[in-house]
Amino acid sequence: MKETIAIIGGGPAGMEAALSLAGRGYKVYLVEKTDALGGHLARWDRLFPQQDPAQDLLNEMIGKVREADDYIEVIYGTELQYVKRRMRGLEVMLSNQTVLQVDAVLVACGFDLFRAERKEEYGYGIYENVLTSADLERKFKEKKVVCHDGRTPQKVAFVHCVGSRDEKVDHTYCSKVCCVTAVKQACEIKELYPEAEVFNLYMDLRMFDRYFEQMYHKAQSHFGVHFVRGRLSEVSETVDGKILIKTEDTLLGRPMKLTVDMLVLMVGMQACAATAELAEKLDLKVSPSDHFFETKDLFLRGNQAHAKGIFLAGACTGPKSLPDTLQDARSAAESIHRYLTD
Amino acid sequence: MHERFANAFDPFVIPYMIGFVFVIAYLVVALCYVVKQLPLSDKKKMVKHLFSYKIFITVKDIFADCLLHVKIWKKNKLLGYMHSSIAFGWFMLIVVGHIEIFFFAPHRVNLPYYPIFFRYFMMETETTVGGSVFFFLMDFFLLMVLSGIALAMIKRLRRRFFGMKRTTRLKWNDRLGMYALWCIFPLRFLAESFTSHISGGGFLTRGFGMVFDWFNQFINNDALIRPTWWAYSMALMVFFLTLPWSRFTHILSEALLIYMRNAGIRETSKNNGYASVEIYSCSRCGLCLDPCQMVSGASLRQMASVEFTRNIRWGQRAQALEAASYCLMCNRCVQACPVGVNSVQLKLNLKGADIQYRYPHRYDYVESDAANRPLATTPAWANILQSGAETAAVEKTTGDAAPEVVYFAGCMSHLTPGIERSMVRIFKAAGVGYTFLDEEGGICCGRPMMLAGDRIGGEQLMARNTEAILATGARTLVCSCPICYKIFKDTYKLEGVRVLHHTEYLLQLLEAGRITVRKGAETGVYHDPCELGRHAGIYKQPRDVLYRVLNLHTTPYEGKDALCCGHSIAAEGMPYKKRRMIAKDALKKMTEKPVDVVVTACPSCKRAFAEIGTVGIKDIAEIVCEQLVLPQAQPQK
Amino acid sequence: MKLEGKKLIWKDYQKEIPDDKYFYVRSCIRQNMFPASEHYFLKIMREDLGKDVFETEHHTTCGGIGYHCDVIKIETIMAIVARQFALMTEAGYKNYAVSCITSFGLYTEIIHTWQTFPEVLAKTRRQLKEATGREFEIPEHVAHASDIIFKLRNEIAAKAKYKLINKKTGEPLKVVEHIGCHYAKMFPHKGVGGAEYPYVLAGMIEAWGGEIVDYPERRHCCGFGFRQYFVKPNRGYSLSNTHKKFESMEPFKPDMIITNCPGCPMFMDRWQYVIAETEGKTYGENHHGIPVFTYEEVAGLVLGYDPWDLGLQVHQIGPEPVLDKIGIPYDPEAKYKGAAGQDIGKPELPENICCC
Amino acid sequence: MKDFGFGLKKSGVMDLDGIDWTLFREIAAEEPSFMNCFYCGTCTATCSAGKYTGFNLRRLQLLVKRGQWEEVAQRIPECMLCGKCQWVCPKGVNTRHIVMLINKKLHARKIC
Amino acid sequence: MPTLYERLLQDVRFQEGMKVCMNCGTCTAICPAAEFYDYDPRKVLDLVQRKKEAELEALLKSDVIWFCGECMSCLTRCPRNNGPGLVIMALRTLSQQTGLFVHSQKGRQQILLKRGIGENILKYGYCVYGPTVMPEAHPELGPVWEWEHAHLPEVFERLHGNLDKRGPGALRRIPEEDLAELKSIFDVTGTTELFDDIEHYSAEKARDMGLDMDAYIREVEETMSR
Repeated sequence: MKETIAIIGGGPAGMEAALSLAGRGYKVYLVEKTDALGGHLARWDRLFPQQDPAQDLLNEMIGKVREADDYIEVIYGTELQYVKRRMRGLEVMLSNQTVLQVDAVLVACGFDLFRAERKEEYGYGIYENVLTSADLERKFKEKKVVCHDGRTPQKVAFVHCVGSRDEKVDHTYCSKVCCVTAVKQACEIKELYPEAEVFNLYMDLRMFDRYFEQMYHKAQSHFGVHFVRGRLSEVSETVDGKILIKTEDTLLGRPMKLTVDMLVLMVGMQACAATAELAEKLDLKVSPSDHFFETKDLFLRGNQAHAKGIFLAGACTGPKSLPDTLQDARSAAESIHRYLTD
Repeated sequence: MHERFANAFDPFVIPYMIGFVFVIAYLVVALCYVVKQLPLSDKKKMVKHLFSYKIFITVKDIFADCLLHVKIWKKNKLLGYMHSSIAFGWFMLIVVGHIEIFFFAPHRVNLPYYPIFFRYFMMETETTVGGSVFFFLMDFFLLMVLSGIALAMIKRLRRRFFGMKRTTRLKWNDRLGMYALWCIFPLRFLAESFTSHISGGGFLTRGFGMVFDWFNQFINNDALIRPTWWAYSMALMVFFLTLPWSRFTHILSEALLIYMRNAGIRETSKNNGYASVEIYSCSRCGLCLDPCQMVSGASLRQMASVEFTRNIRWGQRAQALEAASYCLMCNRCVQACPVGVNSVQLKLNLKGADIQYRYPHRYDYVESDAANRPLATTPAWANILQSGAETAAVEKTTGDAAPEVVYFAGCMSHLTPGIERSMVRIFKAAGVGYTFLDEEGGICCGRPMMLAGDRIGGEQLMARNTEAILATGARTLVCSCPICYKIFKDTYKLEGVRVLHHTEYLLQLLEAGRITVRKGAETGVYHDPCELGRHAGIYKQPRDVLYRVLNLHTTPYEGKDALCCGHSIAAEGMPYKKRRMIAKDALKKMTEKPVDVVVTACPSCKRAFAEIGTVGIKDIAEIVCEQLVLPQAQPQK
Repeated sequence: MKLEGKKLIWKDYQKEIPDDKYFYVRSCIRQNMFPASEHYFLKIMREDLGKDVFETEHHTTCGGIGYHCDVIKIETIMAIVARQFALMTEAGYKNYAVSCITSFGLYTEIIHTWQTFPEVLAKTRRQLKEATGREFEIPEHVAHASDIIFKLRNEIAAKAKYKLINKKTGEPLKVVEHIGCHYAKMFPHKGVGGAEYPYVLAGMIEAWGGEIVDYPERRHCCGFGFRQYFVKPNRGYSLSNTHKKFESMEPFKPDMIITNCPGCPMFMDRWQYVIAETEGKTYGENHHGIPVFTYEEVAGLVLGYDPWDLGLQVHQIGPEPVLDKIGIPYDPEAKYKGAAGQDIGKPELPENICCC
Repeated sequence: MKDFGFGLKKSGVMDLDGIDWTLFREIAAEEPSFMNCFYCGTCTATCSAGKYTGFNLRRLQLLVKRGQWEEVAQRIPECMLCGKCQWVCPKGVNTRHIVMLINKKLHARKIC
Repeated sequence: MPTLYERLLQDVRFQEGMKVCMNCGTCTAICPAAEFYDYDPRKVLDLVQRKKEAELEALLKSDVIWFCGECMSCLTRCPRNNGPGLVIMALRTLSQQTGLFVHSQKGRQQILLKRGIGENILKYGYCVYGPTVMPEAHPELGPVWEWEHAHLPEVFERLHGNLDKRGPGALRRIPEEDLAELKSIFDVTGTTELFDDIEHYSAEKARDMGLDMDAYIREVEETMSR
């Protein structure tokens, strides 16, 4: 057996990195704090841009991890306690008192979804028909997309940039995936309820990746989704439990109000709760501007942490789409391989 | 020859007579209907024409076009033969049949069915020379018609045999008429053959009749005679009864169309009177299909003119409107039409009738001080933005002396600044005093509005431009956009102002020696813009210019056969993807033999082809400008 | 609606409010329009709750209305505010109680500016010294008077004679709260419960037995708009904004409105009258309006003070329907009498709205 | 009713709840490219009429989609149908046809 | 001579209120003025951040800056921590100092506010002073105010006020020495100068319009706003 690596986080990044390293013959401990692999992916229904079922991807990945059990050992329900530097490599102590002697640590702890309650004026947690994108995804998964009182939604609005690009919540960055997710979910609502009027409230549509712009085009021309350029300013509840929203249609320069049956907040990504703690334990740097981990640089050392032997992959270094996360994980594996073979 | 029956009647003539009376009645009603719709002046022309010597020309034209189908012959010999064999053959059967009556049964001349069923009612008692001649003639023309019918059947099955890529698709009414037509003459042939042992007959009928006689000796049964005559009569009836609703109406209306056209009647802005005769004159021959680039380049078969006339005839207004909104109005179909149906005008008229928005156009903003008006969004904001807009005010160079030329680049040319810049450089090189009327953006010439069917709006714009052009005092108007050129030349009333497209003007400058050019090494082909070529007849001048500046090659798609770039301003309803397909297809055809550059003379064509990006595209002005020999450069030579 | 969600948010906006020893400053508009409210604030604080609230005749307007009408410079307003603080410092107080919301907003804004830009504070100190010879300390706590009543709401509830409950049905009264814009919109953490779901009045209503109505335009300005009201041709703005709020609350059928701002109770009261007289529309039951109260008036009512002592007669919209619902006794004859019970005439009755 | 010298003002807020959504869908049915617009404004930038007036095709298309026909009715007659916008549109929107259809709908529904 | 933008930058309210605007429109969405006027705070910020002198001048001359009601609702919502309301206040002050306010009908109203609210402060120590709130000028205050105004001393006595008397209490007479301090503050901090500016430019405008000051005031008072 070659060298040993501990991976913190059993989401898509952690699994993909583990598979890449296992493929190169390394021994991998995959440390997952919950009882299951998959991270946020396990809670998603379909994936942009081509509506692939998330479950299929997850099953394939978990299946591969199981197949590679000679190389990958998954440790569930455990978190990292501390790390000590040894003469050669690192000693990792886990919360279940297991001690791992490893040669490198890959942090793939991912992201947390923005807590929509923090945008008080959007009324999440107060008005029943205000959901987050994750809530809606769960409804899609459960195949039960209805309002709080069981009615079929006739009007649905999606709000982009919730908890992103917002100094009031100290998230000044773009979460990258919300725009395309909003367009995806808007199309899915129209597929489900063709008669429904669907509105997307955006500031900029960041359709940056392959097939994204086509999705947007289809949402407009095929599904007839309304796109309103304006940031949601306020949400309130009408006497019959509907949601009244106020925004400016900035392309017209006119304030606008609209009552919807369901309001979906596209919650962005934020550094996961464990970031600060992990940073302290592993001697990592956190960006003061977005609170994600810093990498050595953004180009050739995009997976290297500032501490020796520690690597970073996935959305713990900033918002990433799933394809980007998987690529980043593979690139992290390559970085580790180079580090161990140099 | 003797009559077989004293009462000269058999019940099977009834179907025929029903059809015959019906057609005559229809003819009278339709004629009255058409004439009623005509303006008084046109009615007068119709009457006057009947008594003028020109009526002979009309008769000749009708003979040539309706019977001999000379125009189709010119385009396609086989197709020409097919049409003329049926039409002319049938006509001759009728003529010779009547003469025959005069010879053998003059007292039956007043029975309209008699010549049709002549062979049934008469029996040959002795063989005469006269009789044989008639037998021969009748059989000859019958054979002619039958050969035409046979070709028609083949055409339906294998159109490639006729060199046609496409032919019309028929609806049930057309099919019914067509099948009836197809049946008439074979049935007549059979009926006459079966009867020939009584009536006698020529080489065809008697010949086949003898074969039948041979069969008859075994079964000794004449039972087939009357049923075939019945069938013949029925076929005629069906054909006649369906005539007003089938494409064969054109047999009648085409003659009327020729008469009216020769009487000097033309399309008006409404689709009635003359236009309805045109619509009924469309024989759905399908000759307009192949030239139509919507069909060939963009698979928009349902938009072809032949379908349009059909839709409009059958009151399918929505489809007709859609077709009109797709049509490029390149005039290729009009040119191909053997009947001379101006479907482009019909489409324009339909658009005009549809627009009818008595919606007030508001062009007061184009009044004289327009250029100094602020950009306004909403009232309160206007004040703020005013400050920025003031600096954009236009300084008009209406100096003391009137300029020689007023240059109107046109809206589209503003999107191809290379054309404008070249023209300005050429004016300067030639020492022409000019004023650039729409340098800072002008008022639209009004043709796009006209092509959208909105005459009132177009006229308002024209009035504004007329005023502005005349105000310059220039005696020559040069425009760079053929769309503008067409309307400036044909519709504007610009007293004392010569209207030239820059192709014409460049040639004049060259011929007058005011500019000198050198011939470059580039090879090129010239693309005739529809508006400049087919619509305005400017073919020669651009070529005369281009010979001097490059190695001009030719393609089969030139002059009247030039292709459209697909981006006609008229086709407001055609999706962009389709336009692009047409442009791509046209460019591909023009550059089958590779050249360095495709030269055109229209900003729209230039942009359309430039977007395809497979070959260099230049405007004639640009290429002339590139090859200008400037005075200071000459001494070095 | 989920109240737990709001409670979660309220937790984030806890404001430290001292419960005693205040230096009190009055509001221009309230002195004119609701003099009894300010009187009862002091009376309830001093007599019912036994607190020390000091007032001096030497304090003046803060100039806030002039400032928001843009005719007073920011340097001036800072100096006037500094002068008020100097009076407080001189009187030996550190807690500052403000009657007016515009003032309260100004005080928080100015203190914030002084903290952000120390050079501005220095300049103000210099200018105040030059102009008046006074020196000042920034108060340790600035509380709006409604903050203090909020803080003491349960003590008031304990002494209450009446509850905000419909005597007949036993249902809590439906109360619309209206918070002055400058209370928390500029500095959400300076207001109890924040800017989006302020708790300051909701807490009082809750404690006194009523039920808060959350209607779509709840957070919006009454439409005062300073220059938009004071200049007559602009008043349509003011009227229209109040109209919008009433149209929005109408389907919720509120029994009364409680406010903590000087102008809002006046506008929400008077614009109902104007809407009735111009549009013929009334928002209460039986052609009545919806009565609008200050928080002191509501506190006084639950504590059992006489409605006419509390000054409810100077509202254009008659308070009687609410008094009847709660079961507070009142003498209709005494409504417009003078202090000694003498007749001083009475206002005419409007045409389209029932005001008694 | 009494005159106070001032009165209620008309709200400028677009209330999308009272919108007849069928109207713009009709246009979209006749000219599908209507739905392609992503409001980049190239049409407005090049517009011949926009040089002299507030005519703004991007805005008008959006107003139609928001059901705000009043302003549309006021502005649409200023278009000269010259077609420059159609040339510069990156989404292949048949702008001239849309202007014509808007006119037609305005007329048909008597919103003028 | 500093540019208009440089002068704006000196105002702390501008520094607080104008960071970088991303044109999201949250301010306009809930702006009471945007609903009832042809007004859009987003556009104001966007225009100001372009820093074009000519546009700024036009803005200061226009009605646009006078529509805001200074409710400051915009501050709560801005995701970039801007304060359009604060920017407006800075613009208004500058418009008055430069005399550009008299170019707009709404701006000209400042003379009324200066003579009313502004002078009240110096005269009475209150922004608003009941006895001067005439029912004819304020019909909306209704019959109750008419009655109240006609019987102010009695009503104030009934409502525990202290109208025009010494000592603390509602609408007391503020001692002369305190009013003198206010005047001194006005002098030292520049509001006296601002008052003079407003009077001066208004008088100039009145001359331009060929009106005497009383007629000018009437004209300003009576012109209905858009």
